[in-house]
Amino acid sequence: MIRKGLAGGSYKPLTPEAISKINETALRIIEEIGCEVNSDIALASMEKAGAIVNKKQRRVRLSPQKALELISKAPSEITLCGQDEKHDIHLGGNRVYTGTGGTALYIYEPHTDQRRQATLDDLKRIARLVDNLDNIHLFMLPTYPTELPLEQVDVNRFFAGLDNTTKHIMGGVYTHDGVQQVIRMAKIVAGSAEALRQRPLISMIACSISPFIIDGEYGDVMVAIAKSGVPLVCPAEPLCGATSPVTLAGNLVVQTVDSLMGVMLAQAVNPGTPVIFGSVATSTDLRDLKYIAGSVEMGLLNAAGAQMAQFYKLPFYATGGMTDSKALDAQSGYESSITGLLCALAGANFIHDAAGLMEFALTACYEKYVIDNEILGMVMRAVEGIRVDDETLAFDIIKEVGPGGNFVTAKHTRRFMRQEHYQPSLSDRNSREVWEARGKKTTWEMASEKVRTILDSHTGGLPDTVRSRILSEIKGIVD
Amino acid sequence: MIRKGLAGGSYKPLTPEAISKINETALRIIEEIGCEVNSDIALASMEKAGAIVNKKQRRVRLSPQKALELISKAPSEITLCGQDEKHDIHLGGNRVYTGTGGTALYIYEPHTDQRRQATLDDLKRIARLVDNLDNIHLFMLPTYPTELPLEQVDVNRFFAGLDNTTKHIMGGVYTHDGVQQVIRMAKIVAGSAEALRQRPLISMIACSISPFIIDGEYGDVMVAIAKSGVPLVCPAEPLCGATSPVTLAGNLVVQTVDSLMGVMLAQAVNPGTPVIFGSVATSTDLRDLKYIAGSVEMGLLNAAGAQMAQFYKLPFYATGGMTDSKALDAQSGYESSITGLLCALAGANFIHDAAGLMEFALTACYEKYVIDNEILGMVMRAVEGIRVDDETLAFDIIKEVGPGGNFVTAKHTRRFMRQEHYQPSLSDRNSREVWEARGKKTTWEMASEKVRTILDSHTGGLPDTVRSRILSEIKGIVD
Amino acid sequence: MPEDIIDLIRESVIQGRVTKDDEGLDEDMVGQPGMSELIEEALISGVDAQDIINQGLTAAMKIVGKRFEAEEYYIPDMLASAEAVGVAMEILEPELTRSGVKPKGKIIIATVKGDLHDIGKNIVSILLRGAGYIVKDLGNDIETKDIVKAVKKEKPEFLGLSALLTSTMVNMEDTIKALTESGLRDKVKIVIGGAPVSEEYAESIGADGYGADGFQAVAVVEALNSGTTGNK
Amino acid sequence: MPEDIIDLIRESVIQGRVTKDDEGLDEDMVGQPGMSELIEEALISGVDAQDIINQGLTAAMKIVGKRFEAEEYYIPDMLASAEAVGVAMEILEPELTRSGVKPKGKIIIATVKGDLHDIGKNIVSILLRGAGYIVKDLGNDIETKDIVKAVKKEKPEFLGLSALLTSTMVNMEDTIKALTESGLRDKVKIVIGGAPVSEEYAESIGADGYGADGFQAVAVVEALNSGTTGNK
Repeated sequence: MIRKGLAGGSYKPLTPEAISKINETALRIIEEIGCEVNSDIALASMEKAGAIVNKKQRRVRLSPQKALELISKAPSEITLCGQDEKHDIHLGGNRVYTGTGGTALYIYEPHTDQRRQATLDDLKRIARLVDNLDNIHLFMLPTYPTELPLEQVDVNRFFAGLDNTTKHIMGGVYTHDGVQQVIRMAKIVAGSAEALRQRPLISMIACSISPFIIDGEYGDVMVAIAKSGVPLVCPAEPLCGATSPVTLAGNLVVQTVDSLMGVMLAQAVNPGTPVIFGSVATSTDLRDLKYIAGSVEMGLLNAAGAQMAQFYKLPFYATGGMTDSKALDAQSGYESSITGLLCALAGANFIHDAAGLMEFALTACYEKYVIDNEILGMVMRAVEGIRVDDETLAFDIIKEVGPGGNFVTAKHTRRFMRQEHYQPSLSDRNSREVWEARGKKTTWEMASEKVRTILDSHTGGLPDTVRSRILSEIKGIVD
Repeated sequence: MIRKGLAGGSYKPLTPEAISKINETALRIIEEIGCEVNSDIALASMEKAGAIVNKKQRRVRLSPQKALELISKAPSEITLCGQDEKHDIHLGGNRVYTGTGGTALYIYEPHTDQRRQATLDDLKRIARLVDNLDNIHLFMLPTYPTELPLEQVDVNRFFAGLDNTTKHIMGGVYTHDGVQQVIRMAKIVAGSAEALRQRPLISMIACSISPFIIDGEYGDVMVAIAKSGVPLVCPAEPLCGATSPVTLAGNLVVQTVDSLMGVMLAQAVNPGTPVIFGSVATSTDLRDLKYIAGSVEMGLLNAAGAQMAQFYKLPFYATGGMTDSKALDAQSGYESSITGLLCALAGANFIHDAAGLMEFALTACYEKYVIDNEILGMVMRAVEGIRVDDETLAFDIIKEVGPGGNFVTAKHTRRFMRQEHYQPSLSDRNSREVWEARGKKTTWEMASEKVRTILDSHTGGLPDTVRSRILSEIKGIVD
Repeated sequence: MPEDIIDLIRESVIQGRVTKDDEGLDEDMVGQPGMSELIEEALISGVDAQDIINQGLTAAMKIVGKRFEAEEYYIPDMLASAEAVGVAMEILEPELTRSGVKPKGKIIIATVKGDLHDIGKNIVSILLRGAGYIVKDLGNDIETKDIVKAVKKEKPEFLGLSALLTSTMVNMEDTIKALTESGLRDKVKIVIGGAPVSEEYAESIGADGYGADGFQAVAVVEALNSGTTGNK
Repeated sequence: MPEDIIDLIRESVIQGRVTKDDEGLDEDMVGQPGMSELIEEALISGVDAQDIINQGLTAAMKIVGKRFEAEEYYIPDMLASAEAVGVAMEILEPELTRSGVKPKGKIIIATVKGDLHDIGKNIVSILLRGAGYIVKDLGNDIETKDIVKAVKKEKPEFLGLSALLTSTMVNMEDTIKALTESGLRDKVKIVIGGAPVSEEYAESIGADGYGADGFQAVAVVEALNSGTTGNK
């Protein structure tokens, strides 16, 4: 039983008044402070769409009316398609999906307690692993192949994804040319440009820089993606006390403004283009200004971000489910589950980074994907909530059983036991005696066995004709 | 900065309609099915209070009007006092507190990866440990001294608590005589019977047996506690598919009925006596009918239970924060945090079992108390939520900093950084380099060091005069 | 034809369906013939009762057992299967008696004095019936003297005793002593179980076997019945 | 009297308060004299400037450093303290010049071409000022030729270069090459830092020192200044 796209929203960290205040403050910033746009084409697009532009300062401001008008052009529902339709994801409302994320530079290997540089081969193997983990719904390219030159990175990352899982592929992009090549590749996989428009098999991410900067290169990339019609994610990454106020409310304001800037730019370039409001907001280690990936505040910020996205009627890309631990210890368990659960209960549409990441998102780990798959299964069961109707209240069965009776033999138990209760795929529920007899395996050791089983048995890959067409038409792919 | 008694309730797993349906079904069961009461004094008290009693079947039923009338006599706010006033706990509304629980028979020692039987000395040392862990607000006696004969258990457990922590002591009781002796002891500590009534330093637990049985011995004990005026917890422990329907809604109905039975009995015996509506509801391992302590469904059941308690305007005793793992691994982290967080966000007044317990609540672990103290700190920070006002939105500071600026040097950051962000007391946020240089310690190893530091430096204990009076007046205490 | 119906009987055990109105584990089984209907039909068609038992019921229960070990099946699945077998055996009994086949054995089962919960004991009863035994369930909170009385009257091959609490466990020892005093101890094999009970305890009070769970209890009875010495 | 006011100056550093209107780390400090007020008062009372520096400012910064190491203090606390010291030094400067005390040294600091973020560099600036250096901050995204020009004009003892991205890190090497070509390399000690920079990289491009964080950067400058060889 796979749980995905279930409605969250039973948890609301922000009151309606708080949402209004954040919106008002964000609109006031967009009008009074504005954003520095260092891409000429982005600046021109915004001006053409009615923004107030100070060219010398490269500053773009918008009246609240204009801002809301541009935002309202963005679709509130977006389908991200998998090569296999069963993996389609319908973002919008308060429906919840999960996925991987990155971009990690290292791989942690728990057997040796060491980390090493991530390679293209790791990316392929992680794609195969995630293809088999049901509670991870989308494959966002999680690692950076450190052995490749920059100009080969984009095509190789997306090819690794498309060739090793039939789940939707989302990814960051590094060069303008890479964007074009990757879209060309996706068209070959989809069958045609029109087929890709109908069923977007890939989506791309281009960040703004908090506070209030659209970078020259990233701005160009954003415009290129928006023009292509491929779904675009516009995340902002404000860090409390570093690139945003240290207060959570202040951080939410900066995240809202920065992500809305991307949304508005995309609509200015190509009205109606699918764009996802995104947050990578988190706290900062104020001892050394490190990005913190496992704080409870990150969960609060991204849960509240989901409410802001629902307010603007935009699909939401949240960040949660990571840990700052360097090992697969208890900390890795509680940090990943707390942030993931908060986002999901609030109805965050797509929780990215929700699997496989450790130590400030610098490092990916095979075993952690399996562990997080279990956490996400529990989280999605929490999202599903409690069904209350005559059948589940079971008055008649209760009456039949009566005081002191039991329900083990009731047909009602057998009818509902598999659907009402999450079936663990990793957690150990054996008695200590049995657990000891089976070798005293801790969570990561059991995860390791599962990694091996999956990778040894995985089959699949792009059809031969598609594969060879890509290899002949797209340059730089390392097969 | 200690976070306790903060208002939860931002998470609502049950809709108002669902709450109504559960209430209606529960009242219908109380009227049509009723409860088997095997204590003569309890049966007589209920009959005197207006219940419909079938003496042959020992079956007690109440009309919805009568039931609600009895429930309404219970106070909706209860203060559980510590010997030190700073530890007072004000249960009611949707305010959240956490505490230990049990009753564990074993102690797990991670250094040897073995468990051993729990002794009275463990109980004392755990009390001292918890006295120093700020995010654990109440000390519920967590272990059973396996070396003592039954008749010495009650007095020794409560003495171990009162002599080693100034937090409130809650505990299960095993004999009718024990109840009397423990109350006598508490009067000596409080100073007088009246002082104990004014400031209840202890509270007691007496369970009903799901479905719908009040046991002979437990019924007698419930009546004795209710008469004494010491706060009484009436938990019910329905297990999905075993002692309740397998559906969560059906389980909630059984839990509601069984705990309300205890509440009504206490009010029948002594109207206005402080009584806490309690849930130990959870799922069952349907491979062997084991009580499961770390399932996400347990979190959902106890979060929903909090909403039912709020509906009846009764203080609530929830169960959450445990794990079924046999080691302090990732599973122990994610299970403990998921159930704890769900209960807390829903505004469960007192989350018991929230620290120190493993493997189906059979086993306590010193290191786990320290780990759970950290999880509960994060959980309470989540409960605190997001403060949204002009000061936290920080428009002026944002305007001053402007695009591309930073907030590290802003006074606003220094003013809010310690209060807006939870300060970890255990989690490792160092880079891998630093972490490796410091010895690659995993969570439990760091927790172990903290246990040693606390136990080596703990001071305190009952005043000598009180102590010697207890030792001379109360029999059977092993000092 | 006979093979087809034996296939269906096996499937009925695996799905745990007694009548055509029962749901199975798979969806959309309601309306298809269940165990009662199938056995009646098989007997009418002249299928041999021993074949039904060996190739149908016993073979199917082996599959169910394997699925349980693989954690695909839970206790309620196992119980539904055992119940279906129990119903089949009831219908087949006159036929078996007619053809001179002896039942596997009679078992008296009880939860000892002081214990109110009886889930474990009920499961064992269902599973033993599913394994082809005649089970007489005395209930729970049973006085020692009533257990002795029942053994004297029913002359069972086995006695199963269950206790849930440490405090009531002692009543098992009392029961065995009482049977010894009545001269009945040698006439019955005693198997005990329940949360606080252990292998060591069983040995210490002189029981013949111990079952850590319902399935082990059945295995122990089967072993004692075939002459081996249980799980010792 | 002088000792009392030096106590207050030390406390002002520890609390990180520049004027009487500043909050400190502890509550309810607003309204009590801050660093500016205290230094003015001390000078009027005739307290020796060198004593203020040694017994007041430097002694207090050592306490702040210890609290930072113990993780009681965070960067914003450290910065507030350093800022208070910087303000004190500014007020004391004419006095020091008058009495012939030489400043510790002049430092030019810049983030190299292509890098937009300057948090790290700003922190280093504040900390260096707090340590008593004269700091000239060129800003971020600075062309190599502008850095060379500034070194030629200002004749600093130190040059600090910062890069945040791997892709802009190469501009550090270019800057060092350009200084060598201009014959200025031997006249200035170069210390580099930033997220992608490492000890090895610093050595490979011929820098004099590397600071993993702002506090290490200051330590390296201090070491180079006192003639030891930095953190090599």
